[in-house]
Amino acid sequence: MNEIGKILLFMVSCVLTNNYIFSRFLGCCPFLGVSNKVETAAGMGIAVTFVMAIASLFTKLLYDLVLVPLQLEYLNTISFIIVIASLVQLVEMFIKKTSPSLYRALGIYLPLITTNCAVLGVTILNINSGYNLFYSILNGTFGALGFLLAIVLMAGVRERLETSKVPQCLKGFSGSLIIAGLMAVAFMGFSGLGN
Amino acid sequence: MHHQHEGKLPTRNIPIRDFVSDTVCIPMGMHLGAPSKPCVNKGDLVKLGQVIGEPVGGLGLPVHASVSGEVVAVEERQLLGAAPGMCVVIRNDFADEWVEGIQGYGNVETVDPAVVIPAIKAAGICGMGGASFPTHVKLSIPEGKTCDTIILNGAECETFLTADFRLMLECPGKIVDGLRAVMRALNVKRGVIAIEDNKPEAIETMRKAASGREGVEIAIMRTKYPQGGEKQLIKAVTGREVPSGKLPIEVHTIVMNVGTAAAVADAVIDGRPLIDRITTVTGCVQRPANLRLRIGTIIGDVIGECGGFSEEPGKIVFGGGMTGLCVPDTDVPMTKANNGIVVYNVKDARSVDESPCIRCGRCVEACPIGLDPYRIKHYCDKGDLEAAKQHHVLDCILCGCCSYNCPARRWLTASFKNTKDAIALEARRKK
Amino acid sequence: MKLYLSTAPHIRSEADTHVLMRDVLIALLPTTVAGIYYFGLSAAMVIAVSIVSCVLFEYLWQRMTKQPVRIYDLSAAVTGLILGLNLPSTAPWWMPVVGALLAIVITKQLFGGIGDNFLNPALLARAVLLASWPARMTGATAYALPTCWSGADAVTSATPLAGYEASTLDLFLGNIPGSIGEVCKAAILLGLIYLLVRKVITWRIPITFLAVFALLSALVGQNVLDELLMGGVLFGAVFMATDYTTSPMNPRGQFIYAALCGILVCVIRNFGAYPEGVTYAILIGNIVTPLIDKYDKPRLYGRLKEQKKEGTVNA
Amino acid sequence: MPKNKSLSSVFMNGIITENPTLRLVLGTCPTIASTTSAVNAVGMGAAATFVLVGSNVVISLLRNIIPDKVRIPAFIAVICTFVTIVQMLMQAFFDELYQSLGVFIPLIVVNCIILARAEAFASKNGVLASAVDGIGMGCGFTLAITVIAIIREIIGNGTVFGINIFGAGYEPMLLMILAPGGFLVFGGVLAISNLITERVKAKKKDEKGVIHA
Repeated sequence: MNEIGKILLFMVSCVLTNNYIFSRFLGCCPFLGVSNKVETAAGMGIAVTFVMAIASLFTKLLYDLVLVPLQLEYLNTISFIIVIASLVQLVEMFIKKTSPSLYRALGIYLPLITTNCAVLGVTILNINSGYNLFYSILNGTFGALGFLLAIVLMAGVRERLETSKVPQCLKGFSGSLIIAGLMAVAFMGFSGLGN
Repeated sequence: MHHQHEGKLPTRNIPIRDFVSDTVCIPMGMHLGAPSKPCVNKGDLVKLGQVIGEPVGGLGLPVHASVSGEVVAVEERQLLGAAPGMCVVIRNDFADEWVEGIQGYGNVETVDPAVVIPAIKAAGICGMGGASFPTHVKLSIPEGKTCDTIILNGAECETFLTADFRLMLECPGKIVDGLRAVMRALNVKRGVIAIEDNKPEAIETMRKAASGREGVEIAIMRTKYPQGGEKQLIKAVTGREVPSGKLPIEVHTIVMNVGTAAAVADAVIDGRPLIDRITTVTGCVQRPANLRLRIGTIIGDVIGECGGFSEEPGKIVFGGGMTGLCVPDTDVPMTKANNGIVVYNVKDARSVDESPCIRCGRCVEACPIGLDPYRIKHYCDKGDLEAAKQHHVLDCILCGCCSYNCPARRWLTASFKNTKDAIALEARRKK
Repeated sequence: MKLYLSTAPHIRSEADTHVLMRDVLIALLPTTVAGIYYFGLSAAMVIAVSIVSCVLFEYLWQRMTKQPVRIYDLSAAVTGLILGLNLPSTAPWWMPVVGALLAIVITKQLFGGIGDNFLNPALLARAVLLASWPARMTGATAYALPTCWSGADAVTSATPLAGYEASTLDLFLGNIPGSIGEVCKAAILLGLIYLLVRKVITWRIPITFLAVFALLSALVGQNVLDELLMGGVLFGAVFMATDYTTSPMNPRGQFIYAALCGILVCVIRNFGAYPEGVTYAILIGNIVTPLIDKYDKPRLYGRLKEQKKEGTVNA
Repeated sequence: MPKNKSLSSVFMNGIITENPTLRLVLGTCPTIASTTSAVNAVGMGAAATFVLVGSNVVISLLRNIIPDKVRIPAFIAVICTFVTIVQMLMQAFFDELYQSLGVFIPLIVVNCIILARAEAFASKNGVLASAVDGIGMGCGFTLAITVIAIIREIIGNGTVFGINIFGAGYEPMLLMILAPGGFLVFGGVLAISNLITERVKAKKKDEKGVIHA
């Protein structure tokens, strides 16, 4: 298969087949916590996409250009988390300056992203899977788009279920987890796509 | 709408006949607006067409004696609404002697246009299709608005009713005369009589009556409830849509019922006030009929005239199956706007229990306005007026299509009506 | 004389939930008969166990949670029948029972019962069974060859999608291995006609689904007729994608949803790991449905665009 | 948090009242990821407990030194150090377990439980109490995820800690050890724990009602 086809399949697999939520269980906390409303979920998803794409680039560069030459690979976790935390800060400041409306829309989600394990997860997975720089960025971007898709769909379902007679003990996280489980069953249909 | 539910067959081919009862009880509040003030006393002798109630306020209308005879009571009686209303009760002496001073204005094509609207007001005419809005007010075009089309509503899309249909068959000339009178009064060049295509005889008769009359045309519409709803009719005839919350005049249109037009013709040509109307009596009665009834006839008498109940009655409704109003007992009198009396048996009358919404989407498909009834119902049930408003509950025309089609038997229309009332109440309170 | 008082409307259409569900059961009858004809008593057993356990679970749950018992609306029976028809005739007795538990309790009742499930219960159950016991659901030994009561021991085979060779006529009549309900396309079409005539469903979802699927199959170079007749695409489009609760409310949304399902079936069949993708495609469609409903509103009367223009001209 | 709480109540707090998994619903990702088998769950629990205790102790020690403004980065740095230690220890001694938990060991860094305890408890309490809190929270976490893992392993694989309990006739429900099973069982356990809490609360209310009456 030619290179472009390969890249396309890789993108599809990042979004659907190896969805960060439904098959890798990364980023579950925001997925469950910030999915009451479709609009806020979309805001969160977009913010995560932003950060994950940039984080993939920077951590990969950091690893290849600093940690490996210095033989400090074991420091990847700590250095990556620092990169992510400062990136989130920078992104926040940057958006605040350049686009106040976007900042108002995304602002409240940005600090939460530091502790979104999908972000740290993707940077570590990039290293563990041996992706090159290009694939690392692809993985970050399209993995995050998969997260965006999942959280928006989840929010849609949850908004719909607001009007339904869900038993008391299933309101909140427990119900959301079961919704997520059922959605994960449906996403299993994508297995094999792009691999 | 399923054809078997149209329920028009029993009365469709029965000619209109007159029925006059011993006593009439004429309510003072038959039109939209403040009730009229009775101007006769117990014991007075009144003649046919004599004014017995004087108009009150801007939307006021006079009320006329519909029989001649002695006034036996001027008192409050139980009517359709929750609160009793003032009524004048007259014992009929069957003399049918008209009051002095009734005088026509002559041919509608030659009459002075300026006399038409005052004549309509003096005759006490209000919308006879059910809304009972004073016709002279409807015909007073507000400053800055224009009217280019008058539509006569002969759709009669409501179930069970055949009164307008029979009127079109039997008095087509009057209807056209009434239309012409109004067109001339407002200097409108186009008058359309809109009829559903399930009434070919009416279309034929009206076409004949309209031929040669200036600016009058017949529009044939697809049979589809609620085709006769004002907004739907305007859309079907002119392609225009009345903006949300606005009146038809906004799109240069006035809609009148064919019955109203006939009454206008009587008022202009003969100076005859509105004292009777045609009403379909059907359902569980021995002999369903189309009757010309004096205003104020007690419905118990009407049902007696039709041979009485054929089964134990469970519900009696003024108007058709989709929008009619329940009456509390058989002592309630006829009003100007009442186009039908439908008796349901006990089985059909029993209200059905709501079951959970199965999200089949039939309400969405049925809604002629394009609302999401299932979603609005959720907010109505929660009492969230603001959210209901945001989902356009105020645009609902209460046609009943969603409730009719709902397989879960949910009371959609009922809760929209309650919610609309609640919103109106709150708006008034805020003022 | 006591007169009832109520608000309008005073008449209701005949089609209440019970009648609609009964019509779906009737529409499924030809398919059921065909399945039993081809696969024999074991198929009948699977279907019976499935229906009984679905109704039983619904009854027990509603009793346990002190809700009014609504098994007479027949929705659980419909779920049970569709679930049974989605299983291979070789399924052991416990499979429809587990499936019924998943369908009725997990997918439907946990979210509030009829009308509140966001996934098609029978499909979710099938998807879980498929993921849990793949060999029993679709493996080479799962599908019996149609025996037509020949009495011979069931011989198992792969389905046409997984390589079984069959003529187009056999594919149409159902003389092929497969799930009980999906094999006989003639019976399914009969059911479709019944549902359309009775106005239980509209043509929008099934026809759009199949048309989009056929078009895409042609584009990727498959034999369109065979693709339509193989596997469960017809059964899914007619009986499962049209489930009221989990498909969009508005006509335009229904087109979008059905087209999405058609696309996904084609994608999964041709590019995914599973030979058949109808189950997953419709489930994904179900998941997208709330978003479609949220953003696809019917056009409101009195908000014409050209009217605005007209208004300004007049002003 | 009252300072004069007994150590045992601090310990039980983590296991029952504020069980991080079932009551606070923190750290959902490792809960789902590491409960495919009981062994994985215990491994993850132990690793998290180690980090929790370590970071709690160190942060408690440094609580008066770290300036308030940079406390979160400082906490993360401390947690990261312990995570790296655990990573190395596991790699050295339990490589198989380390491989099967994969990326979720380094991800303990962003496990909200640990940062939450650092912020809510260790930065305000003494060393001993913080250590006990860490142990309690760690045990609560381990216990909860082990319960979930046992359920998933029994249904999904027919085993507990790798020991077959149903015999050869049982056909395991594969889904339970796949991704959806994690969500479903976690959700189910959470729902049951909610149900129990509801019942207990209702009962307490009843008793109070009786006393007041």
